[in-house]
Amino acid sequence: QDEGKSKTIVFIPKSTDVTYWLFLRKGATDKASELGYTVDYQGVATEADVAGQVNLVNNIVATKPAGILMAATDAKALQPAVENGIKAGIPIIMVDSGIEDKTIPLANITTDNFDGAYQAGLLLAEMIGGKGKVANIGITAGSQTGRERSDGFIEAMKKFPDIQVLPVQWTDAIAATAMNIATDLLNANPDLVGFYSAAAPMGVGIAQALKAKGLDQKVKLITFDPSPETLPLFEEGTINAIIAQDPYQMGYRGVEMLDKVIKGGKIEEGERDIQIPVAIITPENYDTPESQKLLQTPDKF
Amino acid sequence: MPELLVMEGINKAFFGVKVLKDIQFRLHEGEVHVILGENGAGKSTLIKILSGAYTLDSGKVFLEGKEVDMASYSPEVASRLGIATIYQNFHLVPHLSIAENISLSNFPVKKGGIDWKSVQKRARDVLENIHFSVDPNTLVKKLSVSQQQMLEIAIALSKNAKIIIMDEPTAAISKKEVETLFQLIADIKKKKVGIIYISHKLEEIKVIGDTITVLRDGKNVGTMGAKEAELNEIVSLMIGKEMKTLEKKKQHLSSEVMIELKSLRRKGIFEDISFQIGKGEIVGLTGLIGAGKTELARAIFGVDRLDAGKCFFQEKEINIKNPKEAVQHGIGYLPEDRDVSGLCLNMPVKDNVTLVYLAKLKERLFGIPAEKALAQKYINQLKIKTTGVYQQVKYLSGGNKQKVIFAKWLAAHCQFLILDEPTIGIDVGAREEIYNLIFDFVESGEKAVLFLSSDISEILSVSDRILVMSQGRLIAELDPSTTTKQEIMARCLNLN
Amino acid sequence: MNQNLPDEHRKNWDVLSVFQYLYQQQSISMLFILIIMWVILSLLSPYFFTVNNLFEITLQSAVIALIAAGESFVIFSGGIDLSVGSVFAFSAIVGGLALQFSGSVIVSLMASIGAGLFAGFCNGLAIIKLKIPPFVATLGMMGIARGLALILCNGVPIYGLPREYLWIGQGRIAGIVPVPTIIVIILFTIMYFILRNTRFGRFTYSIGSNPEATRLSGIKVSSVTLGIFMICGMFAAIAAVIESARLGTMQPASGNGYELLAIGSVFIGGASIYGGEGNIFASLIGALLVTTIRNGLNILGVSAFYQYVVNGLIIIFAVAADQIRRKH
Amino acid sequence: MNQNLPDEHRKNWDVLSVFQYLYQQQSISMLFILIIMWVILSLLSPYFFTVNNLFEITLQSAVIALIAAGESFVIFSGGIDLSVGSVFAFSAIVGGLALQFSGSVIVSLMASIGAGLFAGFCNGLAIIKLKIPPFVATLGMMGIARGLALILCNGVPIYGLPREYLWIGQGRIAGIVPVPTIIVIILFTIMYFILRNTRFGRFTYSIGSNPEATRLSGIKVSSVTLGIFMICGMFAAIAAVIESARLGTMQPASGNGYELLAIGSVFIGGASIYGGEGNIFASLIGALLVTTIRNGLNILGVSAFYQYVVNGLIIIFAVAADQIRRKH
Ligand SMILES: Nc1ncnc2c1ncn2[C@@H]1O[C@H](COP(=O)(O)OP(=O)(O)OP(=O)(O)O)[C@@H](O)[C@H]1O
Ligand SMILES: Nc1ncnc2c1ncn2[C@@H]1O[C@H](COP(=O)(O)OP(=O)(O)OP(=O)(O)O)[C@@H](O)[C@H]1O
Ligand SMILES: [Mg+2]
Ligand SMILES: [Mg+2]
Repeated sequence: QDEGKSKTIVFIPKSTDVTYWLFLRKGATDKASELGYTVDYQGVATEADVAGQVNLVNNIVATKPAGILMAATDAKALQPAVENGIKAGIPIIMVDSGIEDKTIPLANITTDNFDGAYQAGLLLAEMIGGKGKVANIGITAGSQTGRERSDGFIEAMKKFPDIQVLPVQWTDAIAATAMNIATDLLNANPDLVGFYSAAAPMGVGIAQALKAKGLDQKVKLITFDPSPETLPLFEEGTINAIIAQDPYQMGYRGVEMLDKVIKGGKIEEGERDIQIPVAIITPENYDTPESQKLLQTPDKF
Repeated sequence: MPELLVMEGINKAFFGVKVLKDIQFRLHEGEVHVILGENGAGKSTLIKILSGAYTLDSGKVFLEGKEVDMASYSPEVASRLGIATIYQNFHLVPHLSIAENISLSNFPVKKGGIDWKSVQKRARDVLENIHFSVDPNTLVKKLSVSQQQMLEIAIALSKNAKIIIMDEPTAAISKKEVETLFQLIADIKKKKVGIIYISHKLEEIKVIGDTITVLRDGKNVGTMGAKEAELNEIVSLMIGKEMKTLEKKKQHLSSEVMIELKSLRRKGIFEDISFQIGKGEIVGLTGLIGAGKTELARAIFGVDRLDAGKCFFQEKEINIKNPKEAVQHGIGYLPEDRDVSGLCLNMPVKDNVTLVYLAKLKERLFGIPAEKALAQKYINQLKIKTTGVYQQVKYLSGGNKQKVIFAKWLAAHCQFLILDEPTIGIDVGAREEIYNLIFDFVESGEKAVLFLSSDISEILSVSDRILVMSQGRLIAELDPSTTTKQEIMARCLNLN
Repeated sequence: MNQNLPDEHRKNWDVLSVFQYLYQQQSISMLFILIIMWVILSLLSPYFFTVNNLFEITLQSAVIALIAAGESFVIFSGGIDLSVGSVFAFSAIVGGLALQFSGSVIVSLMASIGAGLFAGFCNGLAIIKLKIPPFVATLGMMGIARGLALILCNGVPIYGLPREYLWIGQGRIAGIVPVPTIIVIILFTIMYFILRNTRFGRFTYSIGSNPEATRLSGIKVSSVTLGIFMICGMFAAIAAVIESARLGTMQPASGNGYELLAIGSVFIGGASIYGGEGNIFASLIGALLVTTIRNGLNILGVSAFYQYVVNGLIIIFAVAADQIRRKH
Repeated sequence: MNQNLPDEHRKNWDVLSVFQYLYQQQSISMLFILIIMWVILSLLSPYFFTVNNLFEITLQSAVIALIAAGESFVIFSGGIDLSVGSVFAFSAIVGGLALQFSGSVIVSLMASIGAGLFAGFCNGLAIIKLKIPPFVATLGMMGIARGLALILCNGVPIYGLPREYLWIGQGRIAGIVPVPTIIVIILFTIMYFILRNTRFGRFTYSIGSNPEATRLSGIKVSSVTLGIFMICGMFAAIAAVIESARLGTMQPASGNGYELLAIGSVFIGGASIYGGEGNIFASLIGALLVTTIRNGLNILGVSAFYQYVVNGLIIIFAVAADQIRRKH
């Protein structure tokens, strides 16, 4: 009876324009090939395309895949689509970002963007000695990740009355835009001492802006998400810390759990909601195997 | 006769250049008031002020004694006041049908939308009125220039206007249609309608004109009764000097053949066309609207595909697939619809004049000074009225635009020119000059011209040989020294 | 060709001429291509040709189709409106705020549509009064409306729509036909009628074909232009209502890139960039085509990166196929 | 009027006619507006009018300016190219892979430019052979090139560029003038010359003005069109090289939305959507204007949401001011 059943697991990232999701996909494909599944990678072009993701989920559900692993672009807007999928008998597990009602999907393996940003804020404050001007470079205006990663940072900064946070600037996760904005902010605020970047492409852009102005060793820069091209910048000290989630792990464990359900098993209550904490990579812990595992690009995606 | 219209002290300038200077103009009920003047004299500008297309700089306009508020004047107001206009370069909407163009400014509506039945009926009536037989559902963009001219006339006549402005209404139509138009003008005069009539065909003026006003360089240089006026006098008023009459130069007809066409055919358009043109020869080709002259020319030039036939050029068989090949062989084609296929309207006069020249140029680079000198030469030679080589063509008067296309092909050094209605809208003086240029062109005996025209007197005075086309076939070959206008006309109508 | 014109052949309804007439209709030819695509997709996947999925396609295309309807007016009149995506977000947010303040769905709908009309009005005004080319005017509005959307809601999506509002996007008539599909059918029929049978509609084409001739015919080109851009803004707003109702939220970042999809749909439907021609149903089919490609590629499991490529290729070849028909 | 033209008044170089000539030049008039904007910004912020910041503006505008240079050819010829943003990413990635394989900067540059030319060639081919309107053909290519960029590098940015490559984007001549600024100046001068003094340039304008008249003048419109789109692709590639060198990485997601910025620059510079006119330096000034607004708003510390609005308003009013000049 298993013969006719699909062996395809579909992984739906928030968008296809950010490298981050490829780590997740890699985790998923690695586990899937162990277990004899194939992973389809399907996503919308940008995170702001919430409606596009809803359509996509509906379309995928119609093809009755063995299971779906997905990251929701919007916690509320995606809920009906996920609910429909579950009703149609498709096992769905949320990774990275879930939906409002955590009981609908079979499991949630997520990270807390807000908390990651909060941690980044605390660290940056510490690096600059609790005072001075810092810039907040965000992803996309109005997107959920964009909001959480910016709000968490601002929340942390509220604890430091001597720190002035410049208004958030959005970049649509384009490195060049971030570079231009960072340069302009540095020109207009010679007293700027720190940058927070909410995603890897902006980290690269800001780092280049700092290098071009010769400020790379003076101004502190913390970026969310590792990406291969950020590592050299980290090693040379332009990027001072990287907030790393563990996307590989999320993908890996997601498929593991899906397999369990597909094979008729059940997910234990305690396993339903897994929060994978963010890791903060600094020069001190950079060389540890744990950090390297989070940072290194898999040889082959 | 009571005065319908008085225009007083009209001034108009474009980009600081005065085009109309203190013009006085009057029109009476039932009068055909002809405006004459050289190309660029300001005729069209004057009537466009009256039609609302342009706003005037200063001056007053009275309609039936009442002053018109020119500050809020527009084409809409003009048509409400009963002024209808036939524009020189037409104002038709290409993507709409003939019927819709006719009803555009006042669509009949019934509950729920446009009443298409009355649109159709009105169109049929209006077309019937001027004996123009064409399917009212045809899109205007499919019409030839002459058909568009007929439609433009039909629309203006359909408006029950008090004043009808006609800016060169007969420029593109043949004698048969002209006669219909004159008949209609005679009819509407009786209804006390006033007509402003602009034309470069002086022989028409005696036939229908009542009063003549001559413009020169934007000034009114004289108003007189049409019946008493002497043609010579009018012409010298227009151009400011005496005009020499045309003397046809002796040509060196050579025995060599320039081009020979054998059994050309384009399905449904023309059939079995064979003739040859010798070096040094000017062959005239005439026929009624839709006879197929333009289509034939386009096919020879490689614009449209031929279905059958052979073409020998300078003794060698050639098979022209596109205009580029034709131009490379030394063939030129001056199209009849100047705005659509002749000119790059938003480019300067210079660039238009040198376009074909550049196309034939072997070098990739060119120097602006040489190019400018070339353009300037033709501007002078053809007396193109422009503020300079860099003026955009769209700002030229109708006749001057035509001269620019002519200059373009003269500048290109072709061996064989096909001229399709080259004198549309060109003033008397300039017309003689253009004929002279054509004679000069063939004078050496090395070049030849195929001259397409529906103006029979022109055909008679220019051609060495006359071909007549009717319904896509060549039906006669006539010798201009022995034939008459009447005979040509009869041949065109295919009466023999 | 001649698509925007009333039936020329009404008298002789013999089979051949009916077929010929259909063949000449832009919308029918694209429909053929659409159907061929459906057949191919059905052969490739058993999940494609199900009642459910076909309705899903109409549902998914509804938003772009509605924006394309408004954009059609603009394009037929020779203009372009790049601001629709932002106006979409702006009117969604305005409607959302109105809902929060008044609690009334009707007020919210009116506020959304009012916002769309207003944005269109401003576009039109910039074009006719400041004499700015439509491309630039609406490029400016693209920024302005997006900014206003974000400012109004402070970048935070609006949630908590009442059941009646959701019905607009999620309801099904007779339990099967989605409400947005019905809305699309009704509005397109009305707009088709307006384009064909009203002065406003004929002037829209006429302005696109030759604005100067239209003006000289005594038609107030500027008022018509204003109306056209207002219609375009209104349709962006209607589309925004439907998407908000489908998602259950109003998103200030939504609609980004919809302008390209909508304009693309109109051009894929065969309208000319120079204006004067085009059939609004062809724009609908353009939108369906774009959606079908997406849906089909999803269902076939084509992976994300390859989808971009295949999507682009299909658009090109669908339009190329249509060009071949036009040659005849 | 008459902006794309060389000096009419070369003989009488009196002050008045020089002034009049300058006044008539599209590029000069937008330059005025740009300078006024600079003056205002200098008054508002002490950080604006510094040598450093002015060079920063030229540096930031370089990428968009170069794309706009290629886009200018297309728009002057009456077309449009929506694919430049994707072709940008595609040629960056191709260059990056070439660099990885060969280790040679020269090979990488040639590969990038080759990729741009190839994409432009495909655009041109679809337009002249399949007779697809430029909007649709390049919309298709927009998807195809983006997909290829992602597929080629598997979605992973390429990094680790050698020092010589970085110099193209980060180097400074005499320690102060950025290399990209120099590249922009040189290439724009060459392109200006080509548009003015070569047959190819002249035909570009004449096709834009009236393709039918151009064809009937014996010009192979299709070959010229092909060349135009290849130039456009090439410039997208050059821009991509510069951005890659500035960032030290090639990003497959880059260039998204650049098409609108570049096309916007050309239209803000005053080109007509109907083609046939336009000055390539005006496009450069358009790009500078767009960048200046961004830079100025950043320096003034205007918050993000308001930037969208102010940005849109300034574009509209800058172009409106230019229209007033044109009326005379
Ligand atoms: N829109 C315009 N902008 C600038 N100049 C114009 C414009 N319209 C006409 N002119 C100029 O005004 C002058 C008069 O032109 P007009 O069209 O009135 O001449 P016309 O007497 O009708 O000539 P033709 O017999 O050639 O039609 C010409 O020099 C022309 O270049
Ligand atoms: N036999 C025909 N059948 C159908 N259409 C025809 C036929 N002959 C001519 N036409 C159409 O009539 C129009 C006029 O043809 P063409 O331009 O060749 O005529 P012409 O002799 O140059 O006359 P004119 O230019 O004065 O109208 C064209 O649009 C052509 O398509
Ligand atoms: Mg005139
Ligand atoms: Mg003809």
